[in-house]
Amino acid sequence: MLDLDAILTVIAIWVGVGVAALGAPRNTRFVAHALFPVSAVLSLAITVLALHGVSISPEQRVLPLGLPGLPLHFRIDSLSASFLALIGAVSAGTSVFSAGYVRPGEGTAPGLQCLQYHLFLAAMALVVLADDAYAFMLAWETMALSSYFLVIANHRAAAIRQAGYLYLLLAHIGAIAILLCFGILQASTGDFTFANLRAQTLSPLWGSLAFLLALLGFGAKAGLVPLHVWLPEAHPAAPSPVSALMSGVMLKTAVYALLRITLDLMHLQVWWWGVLLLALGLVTALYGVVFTTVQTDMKRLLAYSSIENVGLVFVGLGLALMFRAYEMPALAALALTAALLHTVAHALFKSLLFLATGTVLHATGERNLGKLGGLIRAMPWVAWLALVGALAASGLPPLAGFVSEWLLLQTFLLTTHLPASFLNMLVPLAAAGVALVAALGAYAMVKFFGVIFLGQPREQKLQHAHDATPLERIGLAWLAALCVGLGLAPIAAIDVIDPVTRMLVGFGLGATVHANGWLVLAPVSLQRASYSPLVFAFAVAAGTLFAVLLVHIVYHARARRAPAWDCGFGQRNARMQDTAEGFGQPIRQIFEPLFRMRRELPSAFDTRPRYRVIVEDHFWHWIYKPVQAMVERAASLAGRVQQGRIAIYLLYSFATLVVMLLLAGR
Amino acid sequence: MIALLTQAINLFAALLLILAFAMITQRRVLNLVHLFTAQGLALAAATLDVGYLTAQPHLYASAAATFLLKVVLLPALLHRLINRLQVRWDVEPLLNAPLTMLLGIVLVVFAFNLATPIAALASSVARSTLGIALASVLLSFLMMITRARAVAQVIAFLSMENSLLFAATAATNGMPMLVELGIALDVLMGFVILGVFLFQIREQFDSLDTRHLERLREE
Amino acid sequence: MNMFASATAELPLTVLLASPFAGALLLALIGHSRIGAAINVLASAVAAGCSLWLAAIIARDGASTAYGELFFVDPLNVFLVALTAFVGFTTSIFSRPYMRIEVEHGRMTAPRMRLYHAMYQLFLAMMLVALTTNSLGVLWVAMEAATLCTVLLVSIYRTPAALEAGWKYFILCGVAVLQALFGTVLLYLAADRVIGSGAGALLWTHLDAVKTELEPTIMSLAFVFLLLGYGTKAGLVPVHHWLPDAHAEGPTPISAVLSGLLLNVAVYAILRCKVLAEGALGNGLPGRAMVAFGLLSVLLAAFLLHRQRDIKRMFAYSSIEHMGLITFAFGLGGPIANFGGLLHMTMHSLTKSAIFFAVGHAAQKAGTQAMDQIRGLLQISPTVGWGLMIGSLAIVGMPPFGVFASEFVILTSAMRQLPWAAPLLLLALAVAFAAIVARVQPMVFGETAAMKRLPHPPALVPVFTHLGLGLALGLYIPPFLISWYMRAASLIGG
Amino acid sequence: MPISPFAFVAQLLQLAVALAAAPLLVGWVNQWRAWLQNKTAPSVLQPYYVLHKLLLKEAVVAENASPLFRVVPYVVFACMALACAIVPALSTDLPLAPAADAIALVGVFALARVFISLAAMDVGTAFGTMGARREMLIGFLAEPALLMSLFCASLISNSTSLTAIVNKVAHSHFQLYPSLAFAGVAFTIVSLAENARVPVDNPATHLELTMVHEALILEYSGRHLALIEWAASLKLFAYSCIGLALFFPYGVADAHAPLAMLVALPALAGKLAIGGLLLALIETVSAKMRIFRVPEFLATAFVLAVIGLLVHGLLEA
Repeated sequence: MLDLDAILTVIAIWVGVGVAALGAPRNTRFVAHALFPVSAVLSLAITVLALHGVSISPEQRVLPLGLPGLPLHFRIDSLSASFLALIGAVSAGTSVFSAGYVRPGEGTAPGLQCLQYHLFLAAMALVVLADDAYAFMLAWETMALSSYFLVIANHRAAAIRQAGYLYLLLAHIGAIAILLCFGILQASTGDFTFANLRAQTLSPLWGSLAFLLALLGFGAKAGLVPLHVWLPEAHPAAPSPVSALMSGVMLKTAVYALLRITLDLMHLQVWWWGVLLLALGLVTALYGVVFTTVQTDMKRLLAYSSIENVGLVFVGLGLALMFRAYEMPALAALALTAALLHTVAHALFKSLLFLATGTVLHATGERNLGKLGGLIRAMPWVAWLALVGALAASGLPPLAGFVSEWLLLQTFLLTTHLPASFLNMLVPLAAAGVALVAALGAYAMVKFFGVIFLGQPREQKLQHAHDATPLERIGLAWLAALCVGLGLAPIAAIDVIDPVTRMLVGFGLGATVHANGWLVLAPVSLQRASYSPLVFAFAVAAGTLFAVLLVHIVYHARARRAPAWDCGFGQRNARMQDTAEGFGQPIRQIFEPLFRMRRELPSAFDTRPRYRVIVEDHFWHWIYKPVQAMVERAASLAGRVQQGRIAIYLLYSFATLVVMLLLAGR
Repeated sequence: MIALLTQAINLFAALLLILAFAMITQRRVLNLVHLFTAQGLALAAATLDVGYLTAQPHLYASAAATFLLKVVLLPALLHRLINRLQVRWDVEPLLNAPLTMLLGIVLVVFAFNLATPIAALASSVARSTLGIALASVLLSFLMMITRARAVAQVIAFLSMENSLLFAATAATNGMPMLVELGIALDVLMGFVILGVFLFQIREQFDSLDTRHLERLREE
Repeated sequence: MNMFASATAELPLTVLLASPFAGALLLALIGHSRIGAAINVLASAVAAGCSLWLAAIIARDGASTAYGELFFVDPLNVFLVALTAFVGFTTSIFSRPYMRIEVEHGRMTAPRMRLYHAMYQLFLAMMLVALTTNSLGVLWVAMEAATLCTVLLVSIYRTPAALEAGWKYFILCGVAVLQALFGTVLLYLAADRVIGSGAGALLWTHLDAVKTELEPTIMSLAFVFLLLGYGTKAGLVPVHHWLPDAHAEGPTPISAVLSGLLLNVAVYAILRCKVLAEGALGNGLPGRAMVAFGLLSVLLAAFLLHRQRDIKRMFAYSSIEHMGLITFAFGLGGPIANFGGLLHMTMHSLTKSAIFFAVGHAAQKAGTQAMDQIRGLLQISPTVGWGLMIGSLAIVGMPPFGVFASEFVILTSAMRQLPWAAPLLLLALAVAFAAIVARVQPMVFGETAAMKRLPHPPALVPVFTHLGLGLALGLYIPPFLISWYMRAASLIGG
Repeated sequence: MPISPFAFVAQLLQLAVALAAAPLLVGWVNQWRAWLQNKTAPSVLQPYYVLHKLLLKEAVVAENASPLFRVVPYVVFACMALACAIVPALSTDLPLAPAADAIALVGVFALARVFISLAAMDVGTAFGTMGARREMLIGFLAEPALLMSLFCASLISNSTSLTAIVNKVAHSHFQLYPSLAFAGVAFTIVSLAENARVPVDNPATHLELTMVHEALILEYSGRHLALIEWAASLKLFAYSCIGLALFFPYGVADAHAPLAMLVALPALAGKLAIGGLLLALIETVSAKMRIFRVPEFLATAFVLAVIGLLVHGLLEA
C-alpha cells in the first residue's frame, strides 16, 4: 500500500472519530477517554508515515470526488510530507492533552467540539496534500470554518463571538484573494490542477500580481501586519488545545502554501518579492514582539508572540526568495532551512505554552496576568514544562528556538555581495532587527513565565490550584521533549528539511552538515561557523555539577529557611511585586509611538486612586474602521435605489426598457 | 371595399393612440373608464376587421371575446368598483398634464422610429400600425408611472394590455387561438384579483392613494 | 418496472400535470379541513414521483414531445421539473406544521387556509406547465398565471405591509409580464415570416430549428422585451424591487417556493429566449446583456444586504444576488459556465429553501422577523439554530457545501472568459459574506431571549434533507447527474 | 575531529586561569578605582576573602523560594565558566570553541541573564522583580549591540567562530579596519552595562533607585551569593577577553605553535592589567546615570555597532 493511501486512510479515520463523537455529544468521559487518545495514536501514525514520505519520490492520487473535469487530486512530496509530519507531531500532543482537558461546560457540547476538532485536523492535513485548486480551497476553507466553530465554542460571551466573526471574515477575504491568485496562475487554460499550474509560465506583471494576491491571502492566515488583528482576538477566545493547534500548525499552513506557490508552482523569480517578504516579516516580528511585552492577558501575549515568530519565519522566506532570484542556491537553501526550522520550533514551543496556559486557566479560571503568580508551587509539573517552552521561545541555547535564529543570523552574515547595492545595506539592518527581536522575545518570555509561575500568588484562590491531570502532563511532556530534542539534534531535523530545500531551491544543507560530523552543526564549514548543542548542553551540565560538587565537598551544604527580607518595612505582600503592566512599562515607554494608549491616572486627591492603561492597535483605526465605514456608506447609497414608491419602481423599469430599446434599435 | 377596410385599420390604430393620449391627461376617473371602454371597442373592431381581411375565423372569436371582456364586462365591473369605493376624481398626478403630453410625444416619435424597420418586414395587412401599438404601450406605461391613484393605475394597466392585444392582432394577424384564450383568462383573473386588492387596500388605509404604500424601503 | 420502462414520456407527464391541478380543485373545496395539509403533501408527492420517473425516461431516450407538439421535455427542463417538483414536495411537508402553528397563532383563518392550499397547488401546476410546455405563448400564459396565484398568497396576512407588498408584486410583475407578452408577439412576428402563421410559429421545437433565419432586428427588440419581462420575475436589478417585499411579507413556505422555484422558472424562460435570440443575432449581444444584468444584481444586492433588519428580507436579497450570479453564468455561455449556472440553480434552490424553512420556525419562536430580537437559537432549539447557521454558511459559499462548488465553477469560467468581472464578483461575495454572517451569528449563538414554545413540533426533516443534499453534491456529483447537466448545458449552448 | 593533547591542555589551562584569575581582575579594578578616587584601597586579593567568607556562611533561603531559586546560582556559574572556556584568551586551538561561536556566546550570556532574572522574581519581593525588569531592559538592548559588534569582526574574518576571528586578525598581516572602531566603542559601552559598572550600575551601592545587579541578587546569601559573585567576576573576565580577542588579539597562541602558550599567559596578564586600569579610569571619570537614560545609552551602542556593519559593507567589502 502506498504511503499516500495510508495517510488518506488515517485522515478518513480522523473524520470517523469525529463523527463517532456525535453518537454521544454530551458524554464527556466517552469523548475524552475513548476518542481523543485514539486520534493521538492516529497523529503519531501520520507523523511516522509523513517522515517516511519525505524521502520517497512523490506519489499522487485522484479521488473520484469534487467537480466533473476536476476531481480531487492529492499528492505527497517532501514539502507536503515535512509539514504533514509537523501537523502529526503537534496534534499528537494536543490530542493527548485534550483527552485530559475536555470538561463539560456551557457552550458547544464536547462531542460537537470533538467533531470540529477532528475536521480541523483533517482539513489541515488535506491542505498540505491537495494537488489542485479546488481540493486546496475546499480544505483551506473547511479548515477556517471548523476552527471558527472551535473559536466560538464558548459562544455565550459576546466578545468571543466578535473574535470568531473577525477571524472568519479575514479568513474568507484571504481565501478570495487565493482563489484569484489561482485564477491568474492557470493562465486561462481552465485547468486548475497544480500540475498544469506548474506547466504555465507567466509574464512578470501577472506573476507579481499573483504573488501579491497569494501574499494577501496567506498573509491574512499567517498574521502578517497589518492583517494580524484577528490573531490576538481569536487565540484567547479558543479553547487552549485549539489555540495551540491554530498558532502552532494552522499559521504554518500559510507558510506551506506560500512556499508551494512561489517556489514550486511559479517558475518566475523577481528579486523584490523577496525584499518585500523580508521587510514585511521584519515589521511583523518587531510589531509583534513589542506588543507581546505589554500584554496583560496570558493568551493574548502568546498570540502576539506568534505574530513575532511568524514574522521571523517570513524573514527567512524573504531571504530565500531573494537569493533564489539572484541564483544563489546555497544561501537560499540556508535561509529556507532556517525558516523551516523556526517554523517547526515555533510550532513546538508555542503549542506547549498554549497548553500550559490551558491548565492554568482550568486551575485558576484566570487569564489576566495581574491576578496570577506563584503557581510553580501549586502546579510544579506545568511550571517546569512551561519553563522549557519559555526558554525555547526566548531563543536560548541549547533549545529549539536558538538553532533556527542562529541559522537565520548565519544567513545574514554569509550573505555575499548582492547585485543591488542598497540590498547590501539592507541585509545588515535586517540582521540587527532580527537580533533586537530575539532579545525582546526573551524579555517577553521572562515576563510570561515570571509573572504566572514565580513570585507570590496575587490572589488567595491561587494557593490551592491543582496541577495538570496525568493525560495533560503527557501532552505537555511530549511537546517539551520535542523542544529539547530539536534543540539538541538539529541535524536530524535538517536531514528532514534537506530534500525540501533541494526540491524548492535546488540545494540542500544535508551534505555539508554531515561532512562536519554528527556532533557539530556547521552549515558551510567549521572555519565559517559552528555550533554543537550537545557539547554545549554537556558543558553547562558539567559546569553546574562541578560547581555543586566544589561547594558541597570543599565547604558544606547547610541551608536555612527564613522569611524573605522585607527591607525592615515589616509588611511585605504580594501586591508589592511588579504587575504585568509594570513589567512591560519600560518597553511601553521606549516604543510609545507604536501603541494607541489610553491612560487613567489618579489625581493627588483621589481617595481610592486607581491607575489604568489600555493599549490598542493603531491598525484598527488606520485600516479596518475606515473600510467598514466605506462599506456602510456604499450600502446606504445602494439603499437609495429601494425607496418604496411604486411609481419610481415603474420608472426604473420604464427607463431600463427605453435604454435597452435604444441600444437594440441601433 | 378592401382598401377601405385596410385603411380602416389604420384609422382604428390612430383612434387607439388618441385615446391613449386622452387617458394620460384625463383626471376624472369616470371618464377614464369611458375612454377605456372606447379603446376596447376600437380594439374589437380592429380585430374583426383584420379577421375579415385575412379570412381567419378564429379572429372573429377573439374579437367577440375582446368585446365581451373589454367593452361589457370590465367597464361594468369598473363602474361598480368606483361607485363602491367612492372615487370620482384622481388626486393630483405626480407629473402635470402639459409635461406628460410633451413626454408622450417624445415617446411616440421614439416608438415610430423603432417600429419602422420592423413594419417594413411584417407581412400582415396592418404592418404600419405596429409603431402605433408600441407607442400606445409606452404611453400607458407612462400613465401608470404618473398616476397616484390605485384605480387609475389599474385602468392604465388594462389599456396597456389593450394596446398589446392590438399589436398582436395588427402586426401578426392575431396570436394562436390557445394563447389568445390564455391571455383572456389571465386578464379576467387578474382583474378579479385587482378588485379584491382595491377593496383590501381601501379597508386597510381607507384611501386608494398609492402614496400610502411606501413603507417597505431600504433608506 | 417493465411497464414503466416501456412507457413514453406521455403517461408520467400527464400524471405530473394532472395531480397538482386535481389537488388544487380538491383543496379549493376542503383545503381548510384537517386533511387539507395531508392532501397538499400527497399531491406534491405524486408530482415529485412522476417528475423523477419522467426524468428517468428522458435520461434514457432523450428529448421527446407529447400531446402532439404541445409539450416538450428535454434534459434542460426535465431537470428543472424534477427540482421544482422535489422542492415543492419538501416545502409542502414543511408547510404542514408551519401553517398549523400559524393557525394556532391566529394569523390564518379557515378560508385563508383553503385559499392558501388551493393556490399552492395551482402555483405548482402552473410552474410545471411553464417548464414543460413547448409553446412560448403558453409559457407566457403559465408565468402570468403563476404570478396571479401567488399575489393573494403574498398579501394573505392582510397587514398593511403585506398589502403593500402584494400590490407592488402585482403591478410590477403585471407590467413586466405584459412586456414579456409584447416580446412574445414580436417573436411570433419574426417567426411567421419563416414558418408562416399558425400555432406552429410559437413552438420552441420549430423555432429552435429555424432560429438562424429569424429576423435579427425584430429578434433584438423581442429579446429586450422578453429579458425585461421575465427578468423582472427573476429579480434582476434594476427591476427587482418587488422581490424583497414579496418574500418578506408572505407566508414562509411561499417565500421558499418563490425564491427556490419561481425565480428558476423565470430564468429558464429567459434561457429559452436567449437561445433563439443568439441564434438569430449571431453576435453575443444577448449574452452580454445578461452578464451586465447579472453583475449589477450581484453587486447591488450584496451591498443592500448590509442594511437589512428583517430576516426574510435579508435572504430575499441574497436570492437576488444568486439569481444575478446564475444570469451572469448563462450570459457567459459555453458548456462550463452553463454547467455552473445549472449547478448553482440546483444548489441555490435547495439551500435557500432550507434556509427559509429554518427562518420560518426561528421567526415563529421569536414571534418576530426583526433580526435584533432573535437571539441564541441554539439555546432554545439547537436543530433550528444549526439549520440556520449551516444553511447561511452554505449560501455564502462556504465549502464543503454545493454552493461553493457551483460558485467555483462560475468564477473560474469567468476568470477565463471575462477576467475583469471575476474580482467584482468576488468583492460582492465577500461583502455579502460579511453581511449575512454578521447577522446570523448572534441569532444562532449567544444568550437567548425569551422565546415561546411552539404548539407543534417544527418540521426539520426538509431542512436537513436539503442541506444534506447540498453537502453531498458539494463533495461528490454522481456521474449520471453530471452527464445530465452536461447535456442540458449543451442545449443552452452560447 | 581529533583533539590534539596540546589543545586539550590549552583548554584546561585557559579554564583554570579564568576560574582562578577572575576575582583577581575584580580586585585589581577595585583597587585602582579606590586609588583614583584618593581612597585607601582594599587588598587586590579582597574578592577571594569575600568568596571564602560567603562560602563558609550557611545559606539563608526564603521560605517560599522554589527549587529554581536554588539551582540558578550553579547554572549561572556554569554558563560563565563556559563563556570563559570558549573565548580564545590563551590559544586559538580550543576543543570547546567549535561548540559555540560568537552568536552562541551571546546565547550563553542571555541564558545566564534569563535564569538569574527568573530567580530574582521567584521569591516575589518588590526589589527582586524590579531588578529582573531592569536587568532584562538592559539585556534586550545590550544583547543585540554586542551581537552587532561581534558581527563587525566576523564580517571581516568571514566567520563567526571566535578562534577564526582571532586567527584572522592576529596571525595575518596587519591591517586597519574602520568598522572595528565603531564596534570597539559599542562593545565598551555594552560591557560596562553588562558588568554592572558605572555609569549604568554601581556595584558599590544598595540605593534602590539605581541598583540593578544588587537588586537581582538581594535574596541570595551564603554559597549561592558566593557563586553568583564569582560568576560575575568570570563574566567581567570573559568580556575583557572577548574585547582583547576582537580588538587586540596579539600574543594569543595559535594551533600550530603550542609553545607560544608560554608567551600567551604573560601577554594576557599584561593586557588584562591595562584593561582593568582603563575600566577603573572610566568608572572614575563618569557619573551614574538615571535608569531611563540607560536605554538611550545602550541604543547609542546598538546604533554605533550597526553603523560599523554598514561601514564595513561600504569600505571593506
